[in-house]
Amino acid sequence: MSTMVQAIRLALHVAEERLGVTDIFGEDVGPPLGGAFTATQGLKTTWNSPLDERGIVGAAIGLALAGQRSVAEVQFCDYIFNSIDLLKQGGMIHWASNGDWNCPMTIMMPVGSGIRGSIYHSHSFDAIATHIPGFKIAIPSTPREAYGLLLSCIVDPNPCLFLVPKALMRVRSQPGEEIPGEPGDDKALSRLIDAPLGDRSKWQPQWPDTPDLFIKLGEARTVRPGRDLTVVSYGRTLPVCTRAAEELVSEGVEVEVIDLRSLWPYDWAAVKASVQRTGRVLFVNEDTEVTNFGEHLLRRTVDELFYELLAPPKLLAGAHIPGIGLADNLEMASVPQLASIRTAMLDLARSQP
Amino acid sequence: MSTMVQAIRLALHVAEERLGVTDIFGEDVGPPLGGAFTATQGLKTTWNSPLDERGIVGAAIGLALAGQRSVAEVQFCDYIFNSIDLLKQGGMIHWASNGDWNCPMTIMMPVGSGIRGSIYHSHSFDAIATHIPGFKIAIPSTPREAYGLLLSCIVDPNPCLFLVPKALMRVRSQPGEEIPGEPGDDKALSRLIDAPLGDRSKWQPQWPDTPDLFIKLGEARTVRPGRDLTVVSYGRTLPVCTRAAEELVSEGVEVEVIDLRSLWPYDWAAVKASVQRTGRVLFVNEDTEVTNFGEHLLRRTVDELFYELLAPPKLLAGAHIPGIGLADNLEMASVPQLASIRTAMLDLARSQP
Amino acid sequence: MSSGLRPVRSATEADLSAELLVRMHGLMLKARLLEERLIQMYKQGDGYFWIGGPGEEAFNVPLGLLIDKGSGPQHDYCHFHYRNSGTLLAMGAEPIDALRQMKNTATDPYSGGRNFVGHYSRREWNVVPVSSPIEVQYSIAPGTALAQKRAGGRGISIVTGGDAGTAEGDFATCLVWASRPANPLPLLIIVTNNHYGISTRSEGQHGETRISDRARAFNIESKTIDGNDPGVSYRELAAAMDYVRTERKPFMLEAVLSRLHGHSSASGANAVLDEADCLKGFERTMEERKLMTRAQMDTLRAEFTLELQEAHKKVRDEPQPTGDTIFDHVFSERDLVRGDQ
Amino acid sequence: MSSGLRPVRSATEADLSAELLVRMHGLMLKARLLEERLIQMYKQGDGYFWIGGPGEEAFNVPLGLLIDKGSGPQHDYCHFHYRNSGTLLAMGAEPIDALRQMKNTATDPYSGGRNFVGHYSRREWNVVPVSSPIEVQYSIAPGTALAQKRAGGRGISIVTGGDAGTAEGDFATCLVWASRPANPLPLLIIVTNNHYGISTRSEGQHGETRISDRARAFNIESKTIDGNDPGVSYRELAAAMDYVRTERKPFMLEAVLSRLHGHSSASGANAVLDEADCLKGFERTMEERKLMTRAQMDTLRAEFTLELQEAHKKVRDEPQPTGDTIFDHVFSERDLVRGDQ
Ligand SMILES: Cc1ncc(C[n+]2csc(CCOP(=O)(O)OP(=O)(O)O)c2C)c(N)n1
Ligand SMILES: Cc1ncc(C[n+]2csc(CCOP(=O)(O)OP(=O)(O)O)c2C)c(N)n1
Ligand SMILES: [Mg+2]
Ligand SMILES: [Mg+2]
Repeated sequence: MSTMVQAIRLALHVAEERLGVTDIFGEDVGPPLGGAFTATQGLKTTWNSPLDERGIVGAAIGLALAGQRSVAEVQFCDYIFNSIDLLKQGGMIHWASNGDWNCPMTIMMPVGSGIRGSIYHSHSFDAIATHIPGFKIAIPSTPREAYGLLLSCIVDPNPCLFLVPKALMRVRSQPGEEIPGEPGDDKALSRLIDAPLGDRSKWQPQWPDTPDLFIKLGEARTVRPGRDLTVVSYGRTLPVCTRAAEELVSEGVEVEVIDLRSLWPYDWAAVKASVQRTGRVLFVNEDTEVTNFGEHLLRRTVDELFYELLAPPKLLAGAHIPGIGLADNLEMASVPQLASIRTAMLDLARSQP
Repeated sequence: MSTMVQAIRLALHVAEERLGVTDIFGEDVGPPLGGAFTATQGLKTTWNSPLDERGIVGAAIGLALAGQRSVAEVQFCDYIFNSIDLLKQGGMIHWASNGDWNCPMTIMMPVGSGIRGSIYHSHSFDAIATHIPGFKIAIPSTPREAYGLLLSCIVDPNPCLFLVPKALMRVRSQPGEEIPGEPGDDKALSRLIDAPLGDRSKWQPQWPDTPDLFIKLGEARTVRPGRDLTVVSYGRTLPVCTRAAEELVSEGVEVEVIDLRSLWPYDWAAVKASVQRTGRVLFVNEDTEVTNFGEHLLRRTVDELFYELLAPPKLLAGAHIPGIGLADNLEMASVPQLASIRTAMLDLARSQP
Repeated sequence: MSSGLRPVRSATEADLSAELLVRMHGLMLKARLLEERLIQMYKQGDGYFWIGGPGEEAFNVPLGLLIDKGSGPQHDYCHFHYRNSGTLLAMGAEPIDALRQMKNTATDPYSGGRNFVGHYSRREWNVVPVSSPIEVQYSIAPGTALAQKRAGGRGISIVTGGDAGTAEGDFATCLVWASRPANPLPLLIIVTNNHYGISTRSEGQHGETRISDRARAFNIESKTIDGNDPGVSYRELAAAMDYVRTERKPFMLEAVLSRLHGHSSASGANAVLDEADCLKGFERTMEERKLMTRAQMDTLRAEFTLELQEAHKKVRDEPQPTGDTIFDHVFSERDLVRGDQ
Repeated sequence: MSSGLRPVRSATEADLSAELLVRMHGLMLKARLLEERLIQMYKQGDGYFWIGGPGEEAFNVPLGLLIDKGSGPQHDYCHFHYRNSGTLLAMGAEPIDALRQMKNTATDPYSGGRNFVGHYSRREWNVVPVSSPIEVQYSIAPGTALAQKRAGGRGISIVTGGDAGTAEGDFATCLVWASRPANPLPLLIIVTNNHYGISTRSEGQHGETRISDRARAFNIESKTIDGNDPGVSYRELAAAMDYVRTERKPFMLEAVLSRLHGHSSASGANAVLDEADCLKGFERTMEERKLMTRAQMDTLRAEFTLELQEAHKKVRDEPQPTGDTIFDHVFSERDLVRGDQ
């Protein structure tokens, strides 16, 4: 069963072999390292860029203008805040040229907390990303979805952001959620596509034959059904929500968990239908909570479903502080965790006017 | 009666004379131009910087660390998107050093639409600004408030963003809202402090004696009272909301208009008290509407006042598109205008379950 | 065969044919008149904002003539800034289209009335959309050059911008990325140095003796030239382009030139009298060298003026874009990589 | 009196006293042992992440010794990156405080357990908070230098960072702002060149012959030195600082040196064997020049090791910050400009 990082690697292999990707690049993306999280090991079109995020985003735009499909990595989303203007630029090329030019590129970046990344390796990017018009934005929560969403980003004729939750990079597929064609045995897959420690100059990966599996941008996934409460999440917090939902079964609460997985476009139909059934909705993400994308979803809920709500819709998100402190206690208190999610769910499920 | 741009100049004069400001700088801020909008003419501590927003924000942080009070201008907020990382840095210095260092600086920038600024001179900055923890953020809607809010930003021991609505720069004070000490006659003030056209090398401004008037950050202003509907706005859209409210009197609708004027901290007590009275609230701003600060205010409203609301709270904001097109029709359709605001007010005031 | 870091040799003055000089003169004159017409439109309320390149014709016209115009990596990619109207004209653009953008009509082929004048964009000619935030084109240009390096052939990327803007990090990014030893890029890096950024003189802000020295630090061949002389500009651009096309390596060219109507309409757009006027100078030369008479030039001027006047009239009646189009083209359904058109 | 662009002259080797060399050795040894202890803490689970400067002691220790430590513009401002532990030690920092930051205890004086190890911050010594996003210190340093230029005196600003990071626009920003003819700044711009950015070798990415050539383009005096030699480092730093203090102009120093435990714990933090070890080299020299015996050095090593071991034990028992403190210090009430403390 692949990890998310292996799934990304498999997708990138398919993309460079069959989908026309010409460049997979960024800081330490090429040999010898193959990416800070090993996501780009063994691929044939990878190369190391200068240490310059503006140059990385700029080159990706330029490649797109020249009709090349590229996947550019920014090593952590925390480092892209010097290039928001260039993202805005990428997002407006089609519109500003009144439809003449396209800017098809995929920018991939690890996001979020969960690896004790301290102040500046724990940021989320969903709030700023969704505030930049013209981008499609995906964020997987399982290896298979990483595979399918990344392929969809790559073939999309528009600029895409592919956000990878750092905390989920090493999480493995669940049975039934494999990528078709991957060897069932973890060790077997590792032997095929993980670079050895030490000297890698002679190593060649052996790629299993995996298909062009596209997960459509704009379609959510209902992870578990439930009648009492809708929970909409994505990224690191998604599996935590699922776990909390499972725990609440014993309390007699049935929570429906939706993985949004595509933040733009997003699957409003799925969210709406669920909220109409449950009358209660909790949005969960780990970006800081002021001017947060969950607030957009909540606003839309209120806008369209106000009179169908049985309780005020809620957002559970990160504390509005400048970063996440390194010490365990600090990280735990800064972003939603199992306990706080569970409590928020229970409170909302049981809240009465 | 001063215009907003003159009010800012008066405040900067007070600040460099009496409040310890050592540097007022940015692109074209010093002689001969004195600012793209003339806000920095005739001041003694102004200087022209290189054309480099990262350098401007960086130098402001450095000056703050060295215990200097500076006001740095970014010529249009549209140009600061290459420096969001540095803003984040400024916003976290106190927190990251566990309270050891401070970063007292004021970054001033024109924001918003209304001058046919086309795609890239019409952006708003309230969404991104409020998503950066550690900053205080002010946005005036009258000359007097520009004066008082700017002085408060300058003496604040924290980093502040002072956002100036471009559309209101030339708008004059209303009677009763003058800055104490300013000459009542527009021409007289202009003769004193507006640089002449042509050669200015020998010109010296004559500053009227205006006081240290501080408008506290975090206090809203109720522009007009009303029992039927609360409207919360700021910047360019604020006076448009007021006008719309006045027009609705004839329709028998009494709208309470609140000028938030300080976005962080913001005056939740004032908003809450008003919404508790009216049961209906419309948030109006001109930033793009997805992941918008108005959505935060709306979320908080739903969070705390759900059961007191008589109708779903609403947001009226800018269209979620990459920029504002130059042609008049395009600008009018992209951001809230009198007609759309009036309609939104009326609909909300009259909406029934 | 590659000749390594051989110095770039430009042609001598004698190598430029009379025919070419006459052609350049015509384009320079037309470019100037176009800008003057645009300024007039602004002053008459037929547009909200003017920015453009009067004073840069002696450099921009040769640039346009030398560009290998077309679509895709075998042709040149153009990453321009807002003063390149003369270049577009020399490439064959219709002046009326600039007027359309000035008046933000729905017929404006560059942005459909969305963007400021001078913000060209034309995919069939590899002219990528001009950005108002300055200098970002320097971060983007290495991307198209990368594609061209891989494609082989003689296509190059060309990026232009002003002197003050080189203080932005993007300019350094361009130098770094163009000169990577792992993959040097066929990129012609141009800076038009008019010694001003809006109101700010370069002398207080720029410690470099020449901006082109910055390229030298990266071992990028570079040169500073008199951009007010169309002969010099043509020859130096031709030599620089030949180097970049052949060697598949970057070259930086700094052209010192004039700004004849100030920064933009924001600073009044009035004629400046204390800067050298390349058109006047060139017309003197043309007369002296007996390549054209004053009368011929006057006739030409009258012709172009009329043409632009007609165009102005025509554009006045063209429709504005409607408000309901603001959501058009936020996303594309068309896959250009796959070959959709 | 100012001597303009006079070349910076460093002292000769003979000018360094035996006492200074012994002192430098002690600090270099202690700095190395401190890093080794921090790595051990990481490997034992007493910390989540390690990054630091083993291999840079020959440069960082002299730097710390030469800094004019104190608070306010009359003293030096330090804009460091994450490899400056040796510098802090030489300035007088207690090693145990680095261990506290490693273990993110509430007692960590630099960040209260919030930031990674090596992210120093100390207002009483003008050490501004180290940033994880690299290079931003180069955009910030001109600000403190500006205040110092105005204040007069001999205080300067010092900024350090790595070779790969010079590809960020911030490095260019620093050169531009430091060399503005309107106001050149007393700024010592240091780059420690270990030829790597994480796993990426500089040779494929950097077209400059020397990084210090980039300063030359701005007419900033600059030099590239052997940062593995503490004598050279001391003398060149002293000369460069003297120039900056006296002339109130920028100077750029590039120090070529080693990275002895890879990039950070993210790359394993294991000892690298194929790079020159400045401490070993210096110990050989000290023996050869009979300034210290092997036995003396061994004793010193044992002493320091014990001290650090004790400190490690102590830190293990110190409290962690509690979750309810996350909102502390988002905003300050204290006005340092006015004189609050
Ligand atoms: C990122 C950015 N910052 C600031 C501006 C405002 N601005 C527009 S043009 C200009 C001056 C540019 O000077 P230079 O680069 O020398 O080009 P020139 O206009 O002289 O040709 C400035 C400051 C901008 N458009 N973009
Ligand atoms: C803005 C930013 N981009 C990327 C990184 C990730 N990163 C941390 S250190 C590093 C390499 C730095 O190399 P260099 O500047 O040579 O310094 P060295 O570590 O070699 O001393 C990278 C890429 C970062 N911290 N900040
Ligand atoms: Mg210029
Ligand atoms: Mg390095």
